[in-house]
Amino acid sequence: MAQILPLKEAIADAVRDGDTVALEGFTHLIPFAAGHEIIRQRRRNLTLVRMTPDVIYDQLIGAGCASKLVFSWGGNPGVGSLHRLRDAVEKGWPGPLALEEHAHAGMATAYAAGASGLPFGLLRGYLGSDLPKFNPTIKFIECPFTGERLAALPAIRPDVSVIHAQKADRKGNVMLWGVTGVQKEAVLAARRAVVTVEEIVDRLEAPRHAPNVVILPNWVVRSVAEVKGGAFPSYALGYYPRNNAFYKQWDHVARDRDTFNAWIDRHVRGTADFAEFRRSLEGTPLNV
Amino acid sequence: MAQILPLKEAIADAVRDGDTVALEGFTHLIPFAAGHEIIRQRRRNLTLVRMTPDVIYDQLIGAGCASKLVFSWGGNPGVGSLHRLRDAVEKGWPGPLALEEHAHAGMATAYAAGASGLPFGLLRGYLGSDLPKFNPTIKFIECPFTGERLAALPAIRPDVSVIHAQKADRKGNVMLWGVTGVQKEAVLAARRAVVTVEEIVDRLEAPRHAPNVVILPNWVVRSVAEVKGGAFPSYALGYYPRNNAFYKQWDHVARDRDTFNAWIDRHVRGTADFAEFRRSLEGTPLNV
Amino acid sequence: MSDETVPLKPDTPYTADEMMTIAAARMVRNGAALFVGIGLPSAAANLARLTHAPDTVLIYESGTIGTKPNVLPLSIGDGELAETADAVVAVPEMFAYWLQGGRIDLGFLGAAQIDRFANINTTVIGDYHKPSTRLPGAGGAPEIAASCKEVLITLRHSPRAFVEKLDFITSVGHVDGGDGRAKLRLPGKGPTSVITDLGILTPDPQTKELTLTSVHPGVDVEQVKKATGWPLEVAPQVSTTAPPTGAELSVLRDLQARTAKAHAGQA
Amino acid sequence: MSDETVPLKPDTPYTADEMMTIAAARMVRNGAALFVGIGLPSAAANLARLTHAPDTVLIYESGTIGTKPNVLPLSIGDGELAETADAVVAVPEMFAYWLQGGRIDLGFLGAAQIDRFANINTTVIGDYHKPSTRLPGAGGAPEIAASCKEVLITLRHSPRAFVEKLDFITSVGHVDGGDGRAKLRLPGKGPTSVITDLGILTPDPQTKELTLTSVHPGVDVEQVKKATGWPLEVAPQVSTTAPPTGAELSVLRDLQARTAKAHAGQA
Repeated sequence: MAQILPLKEAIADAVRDGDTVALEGFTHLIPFAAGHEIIRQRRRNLTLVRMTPDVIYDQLIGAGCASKLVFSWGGNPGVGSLHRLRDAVEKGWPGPLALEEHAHAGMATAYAAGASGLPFGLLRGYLGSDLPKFNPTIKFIECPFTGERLAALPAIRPDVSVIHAQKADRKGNVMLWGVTGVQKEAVLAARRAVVTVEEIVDRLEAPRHAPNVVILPNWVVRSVAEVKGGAFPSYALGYYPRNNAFYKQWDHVARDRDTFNAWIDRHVRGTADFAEFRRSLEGTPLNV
Repeated sequence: MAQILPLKEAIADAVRDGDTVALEGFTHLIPFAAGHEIIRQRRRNLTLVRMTPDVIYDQLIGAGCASKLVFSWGGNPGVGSLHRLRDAVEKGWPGPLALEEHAHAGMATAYAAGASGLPFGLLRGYLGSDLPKFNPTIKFIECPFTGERLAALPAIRPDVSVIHAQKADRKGNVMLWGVTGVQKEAVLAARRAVVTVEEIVDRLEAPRHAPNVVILPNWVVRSVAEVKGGAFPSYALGYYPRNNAFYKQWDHVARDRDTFNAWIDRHVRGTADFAEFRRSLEGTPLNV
Repeated sequence: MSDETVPLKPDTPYTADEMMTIAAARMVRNGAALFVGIGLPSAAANLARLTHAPDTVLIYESGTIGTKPNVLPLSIGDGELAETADAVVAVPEMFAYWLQGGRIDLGFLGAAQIDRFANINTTVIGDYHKPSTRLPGAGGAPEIAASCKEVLITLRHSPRAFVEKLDFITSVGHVDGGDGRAKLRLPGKGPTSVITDLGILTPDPQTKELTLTSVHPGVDVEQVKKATGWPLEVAPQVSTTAPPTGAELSVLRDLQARTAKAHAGQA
Repeated sequence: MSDETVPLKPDTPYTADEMMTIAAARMVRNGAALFVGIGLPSAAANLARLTHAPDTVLIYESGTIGTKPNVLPLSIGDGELAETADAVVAVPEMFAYWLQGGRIDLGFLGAAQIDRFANINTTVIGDYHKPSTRLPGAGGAPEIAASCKEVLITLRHSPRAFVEKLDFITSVGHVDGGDGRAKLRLPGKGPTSVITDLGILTPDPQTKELTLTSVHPGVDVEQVKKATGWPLEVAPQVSTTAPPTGAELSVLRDLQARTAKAHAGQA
């Protein structure tokens, strides 16, 4: 049964050094606040899992939290490279970063297998691609009916999955809508699930015309933390838009190791929580 | 792109003798009107597919439309047996009925595999059950990672799937909500999909608090027919409740071959359409 | 003194079915996630929710999660289940993410036949190809029996139901006993109680053979043995099931009265 | 005379990127279901929808089906995609039921490198373990390339992009040519056009080798050969791409102006 906790406690309770952690989100509802809290708590040696590692993963990697990345597309969407991710892969800074690389279809299938209690997931995929040569977790099996070659991937079962959602009620039932990516699967596949939300309300109700409403009952969630704006600079449909300027400006911050270090020290490690982080941005190019 | 057609034309266009036909629905939104039209058009030798064949399948089987049934639970829910189904299986009346028998989890997986373009579906299932002894389509494979035995089922790919939904718009986009069973998978797995709806509206909008809204875009549907009350005696959430009395009374109609024949002749074969069928029930024990 | 603890007056009549349903309901731990079949299991699960286990999460295979029906559903997908649910999901998701995903605490099954290792038959009586009675079939049962952390079975006691050998194994309980489940690598621990109209059977911790551990008030051990189609193991100490409390009985009867009224016509 | 057919005045300047986007957009059949990547493919697909192919169904891998954005999304999951979609589904469903399900007519891909059989690299430049440039990776591309009925590829022409040998095969086009796709039992027919800023390449019907079939106005064949890192096959008859019409150019420019304005800050 989900506990309602302050974010600091929720992360301290759920995320341990060496864990496999998925902070999921597909452009929408990226759990930035939770990612910052992991940086603040100086977790180390994490295996980070995500289909689309973006700026928050760039920050986690640059801040030295991760030793491995499981992913299928790593970039700053619409802007370009993730410089901290590239620096870790290309130069081993701040430490080496092992890669387990997939295609989206494979990772989505592996998450769904994890959520389904299956040891592996099955897809028509990777045929002819070099990815299986560099990722030994991708195997091929033969269909027992048609003889076709199909890809088989071990289920993804994170120690911890973290997502951001629009709402929870006071019992910890969670509601999200819009682009929900693999968040449901990530939560159901994980041993421990932490959810940050825009608001905790008396009664869960979706706004009129909200597309693709997903509900996660409280008994599949370990903790819920209310963090208003906790997906900034990504967006929360119905709450605030994506701050595209931040994503573009991030390119400048992340290009240089010293600039990045100074930014993380000042704005993340040097702030007590996400609200203070937001205030610390005032007057900087990355402000709202 | 879906055509909006009268039901009679939609069925004539899509359903042919010898086809594999799934009229899906899990208690809710059972496509009774479409099933009646198949009886009226005297289709023969159908392989009927459904997780939960109920009264409409009892009618189709008793009326001699089917030579095979693929299913996982066949009964009159909360009432008892389907007498026409039992008579066909136990006594071969009105003709022999071959059975391909599954468990729900297996059929749901096989439909999902069909919708997914996979040749087979994978589940932890059937272990220790006698079902695989009597259904040779159920095989077991070994997980390439853990060595566990998992069940493998060939994908279900009906020639035609028929569902009933609450609404469509004038372009043939379909909306349903509430208990939606495997309807989405049945439609996406089928070569041809026919949808009957309570109403055709200018703009698809779900009612406030409608749970589990599913949208099927018009380009995955072959035809849409407006049939008000077309799920009677089952229910359409937001439109009318389940007519439990009909289900209970059906037990009496279906017990006896002659009573059944007379009922089908009078109320289904003897009526031009579903509206006339409904009027023909007036004053009978199976009336609304 | 709360209503819960008011003992039934000794002369209050109750039926064997009521005793069975109440005994089954008592086995539900508050807060557990229950996968519920229609009929007796549904009545017991809802009775538990309406008495000592208000935070029980009722899940029906139609895809309704956390449903709180005011009347018992006649079918597994009744509108009231959807309207009172915390969430409604598609059936493939229900079986894959929720049941097979291993997150259901307790599965609640009925049966037409059961054997000494709590394997059950809901498929056919007689030969599969020439059955004397064609039953509805498996439904969700094989995977409920396999994947729920624990399983309860309720059915009426008779030699025709409690048989030496099943005509068809639809869903496995403890297979052939002992470590039969472990050998099949089944995830859940299988049936932990069989609750009948005569008493309660529990698998022996080692052999997994069903053993009579409790008889309902007014039932004697011989009667249960006679209603069982194999030589029934009996625990050294057979307890007597506590009779229904006034509260249990009145909540159950109210529920069934509401249900009967609702199902008389449209519901 | 409708706007559509107004020819561009001969002296109206347009960029090579505009020509590429417009040439790509023209390949979209009205009513087709398109699986669209971010960047050039998204611009071309939306231009098609806003000009000759209004009933085109745009699908982004974020799960948005039938989306009608007013500005180009910066990311593949922008809010506007969700708000203007006919339906939004989860990402596993998108890949399983919609893409792998074989119901997408046309996949629209970009690439960092391409070879003569239209195989593409979006993973690394250089050695995988010691890359000179780490690119974003596969994303949805391998299965878009495999499963869409047909695939279009757009990228800028240069010897660094059009290479003799890919540093990494991320997604296969025509594999090693000929019946390479059939041998792998890939469902779709693979890339049918590669649209660049210089012209259009089409796989030879037999060998599947990319062949220059059209050059954009003002571009000559030699220029395209020089920008290609292998000895480029040239069709016996190389046509010249029709220049942008006034309507195409103004719709594209309006779209990009709206987009630039929207993305300047929050959007």
